[in-house]
Amino acid sequence: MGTRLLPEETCENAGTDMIAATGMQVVWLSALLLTGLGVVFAVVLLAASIKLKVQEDPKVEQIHAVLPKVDCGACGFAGCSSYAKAVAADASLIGRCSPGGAATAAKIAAVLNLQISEGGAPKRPIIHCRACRQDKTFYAEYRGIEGCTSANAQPNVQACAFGCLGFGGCVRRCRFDAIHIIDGLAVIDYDKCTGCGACVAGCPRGLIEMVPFTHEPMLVVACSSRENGKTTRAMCAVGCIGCGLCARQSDVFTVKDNLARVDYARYQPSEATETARQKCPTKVIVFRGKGAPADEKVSKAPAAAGAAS
Amino acid sequence: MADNQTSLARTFLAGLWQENPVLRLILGMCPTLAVTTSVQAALTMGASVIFVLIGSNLVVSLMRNLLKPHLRILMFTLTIAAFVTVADLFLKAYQPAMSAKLGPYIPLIIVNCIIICRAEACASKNGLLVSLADAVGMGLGFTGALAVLALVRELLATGQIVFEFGQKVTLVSLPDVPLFRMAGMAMPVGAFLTLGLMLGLVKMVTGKRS
Amino acid sequence: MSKLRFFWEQSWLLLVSSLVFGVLLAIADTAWAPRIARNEVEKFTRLAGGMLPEAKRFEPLASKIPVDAGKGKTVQVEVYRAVDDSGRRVGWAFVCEGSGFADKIKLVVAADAGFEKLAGFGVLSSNETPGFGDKITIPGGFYQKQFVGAPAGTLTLVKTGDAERIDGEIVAISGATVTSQAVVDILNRYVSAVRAALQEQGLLTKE
Amino acid sequence: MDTFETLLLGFLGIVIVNNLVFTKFLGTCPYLGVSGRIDMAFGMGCAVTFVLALAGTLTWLIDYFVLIPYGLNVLRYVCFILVIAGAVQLVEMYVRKFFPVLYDSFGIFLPLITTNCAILGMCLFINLWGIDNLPETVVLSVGAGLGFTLAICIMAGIRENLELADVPAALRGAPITLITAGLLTLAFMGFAGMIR
Repeated sequence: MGTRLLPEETCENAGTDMIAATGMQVVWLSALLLTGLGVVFAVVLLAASIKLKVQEDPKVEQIHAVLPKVDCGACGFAGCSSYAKAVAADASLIGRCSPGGAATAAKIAAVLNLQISEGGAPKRPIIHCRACRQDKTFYAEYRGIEGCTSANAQPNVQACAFGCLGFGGCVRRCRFDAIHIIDGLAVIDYDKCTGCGACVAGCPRGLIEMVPFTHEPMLVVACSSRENGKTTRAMCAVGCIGCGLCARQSDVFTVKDNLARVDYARYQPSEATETARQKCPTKVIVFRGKGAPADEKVSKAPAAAGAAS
Repeated sequence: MADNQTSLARTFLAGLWQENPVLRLILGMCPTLAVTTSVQAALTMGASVIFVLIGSNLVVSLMRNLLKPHLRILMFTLTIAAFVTVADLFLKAYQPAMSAKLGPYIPLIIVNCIIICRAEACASKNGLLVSLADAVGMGLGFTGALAVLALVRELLATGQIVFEFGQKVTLVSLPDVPLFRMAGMAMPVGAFLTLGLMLGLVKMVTGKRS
Repeated sequence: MSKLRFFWEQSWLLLVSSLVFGVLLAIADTAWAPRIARNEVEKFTRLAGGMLPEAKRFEPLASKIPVDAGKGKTVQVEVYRAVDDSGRRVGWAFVCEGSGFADKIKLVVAADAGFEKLAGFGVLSSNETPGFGDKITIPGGFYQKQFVGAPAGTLTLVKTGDAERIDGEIVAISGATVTSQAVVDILNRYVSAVRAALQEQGLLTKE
Repeated sequence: MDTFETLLLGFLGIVIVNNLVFTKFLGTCPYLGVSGRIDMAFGMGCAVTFVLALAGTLTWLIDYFVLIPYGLNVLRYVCFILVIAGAVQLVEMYVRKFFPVLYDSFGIFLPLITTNCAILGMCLFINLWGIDNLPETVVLSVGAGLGFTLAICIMAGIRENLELADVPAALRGAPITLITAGLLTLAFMGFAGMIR
């Protein structure tokens, strides 16, 4: 809007030749300064990286190598190195790296799994219960808070005081969508499971156990009922009645408080374990893991006439 | 990520929504809050971030095999700083009004978590094409998020969207009613609240269980 | 020699790239420096020109004028003589700066030929509270109009009064007294100091 | 003598009045990420204060004695970030090697600081405000660090109580932190304009 108050040419040529004189000088000087700084830092950092080397636990270093090393703090830890140390100690923190996303989580799991059992088999969760809604007997219909912890606080929500309540406490903790409630029972999808172990703490009844998967699939006693045979039969069609048949077949099984358990340290699939599985009256010994055959169905009628609704 | 066609499209689209830097990865908060008082400022910031992101991703992916561990971070910051200086000079030369308005937030792109994050997570591991797709995707995602936030804040604060190319161009002008004259929206308070609610909205839409 | 070799192998990338970037940036800087300088000057002349319509050219004075800017700092102020086509002096203009409510405020101040009356001020840069403090930036707005023709002596800020009456009293913007006071303080500090210096150098004599 | 008074006013001004996090939006990325627990937040605050003091002084020295006299303003950003990244990496290695205990308490935050906007932001503001003497630079840098620590510790305290609150599902995590930060900014606006 105002007239051109500063005639273009006077300012222009006065300006440019003044700049040009120092133009070459600026280029020369800035190149010198930057390279100088670069040399200083290169020397100092190189010397420092050699002299100040601190040996780090190899496991943490492998995890650190996999992380995006951006130290953005999104995982709640102060930078990737402290997150690596934390994840190495507590595997349930695997999914926390948001910039890295699922790819990084899977890589950490791979590194961790090799490490947890000292290079042995990767650890995977198994659930010590296989009773679906129609296998269980209920004394009343539970209309309380839809959560395992709250349901577990109420007595007699279902006949069996040990079995899976099916309200998804474990589902809520799993970051990899690898565990679902199907027909009132928690079932693990072993293709998605990274073995991070977050679900273990999700189950108020402690039904989930991390087990080294030396073979694929593994034999599991899918029950936690310590009641004697008669009561268990009344409460659940597929419970372990503590008959001890499996223990007699193979020493991999041991029975304590009317409940059979697999000793995973000495677990070795053999003829004996196979016959033990077939002999089990309530088919509670089942295969779990990738490619595990479906559990065998058992007729619904529990032996004793329980007050099943 | 393999270097085939689908992964290019996937990286590009990931940047736009699944891994949108502002809405999903929650990175780059400083410029998002500071610059979104006006849509034009947000778009200028977005454009300069795209320019720097493309430049640095290309250079980083070019030299990814030559990187030595102890100079890694230094090399990234050096490249990004160089591109940011070029962007800053360009803005000062051709858009002085915008450069004055954005002030110190242009050089702050150097420490913007998005750029170093993409340089480290993506560019230093993949080829040129993937890095380019990723840079453009992330840049557009960032600009989009910034533009939406700036739209909301400018409308609520001044009731109109004003673009200045030499003379003022008012795109939208809402009635002078208290709802559209909330001075708070232009202040830091508005920035934090609007962004917080926006992230909440995104989380509700995607139904993400965190 | 092996140490040097090892050093070069390890960090040649950093050295080469810092050299390359240094040169590149410097070239970009020298290429665009004139444009940037012109933008700066253009902004000054557009504001100053607005206040002194008949001024055609602004010539910087030979020497800068030191002004005590408070907090024990003295600032060198570049004063421009506004001259019309015939070379006759029609006014003065200079840039001054001070701290406002939230951050620094940079102003362009213009005065008439004899430096008796102010010709107003323009805001080069400020980020006062939006909606309140930033009302000082509106050219020809309620606040800026009060300075056009105001005496070049000390100004006082009043909460209420007649804004139309042009005198030493400036009515504050409601809700932004701190910013209005900041502008008045900046002007008081710089205007009297510059006028005294100009008088001393005998540049205010009638032409 | 008035330089002490300016230093004191400058210090209080940077810690409370124009606090980096609330008025200038600097350092919001770690502010949201690391303010989960008070001890982590305090450790982060100490590390930021330490590095800010170091970086603020170093960058001011380079700026005042090399960049401005030789007119190399174009290199300002590159030199600043090089110095900051180099200094942080060096300090981290040094602390990790010789003070392992200290390293566990606040050293682990050091790598996080290179990408922290507060550090570079403060160095640029020192240049923008045209601070021309060393004492004021050091005081302002340390003040900025303490301001950051103050902000992040307050936020950490609030977020710890927030864990027990019934936050709607969509707002959990970053959104509720941002909204809390917004309210905190409102509170800190009370100080605005107190010290100029």
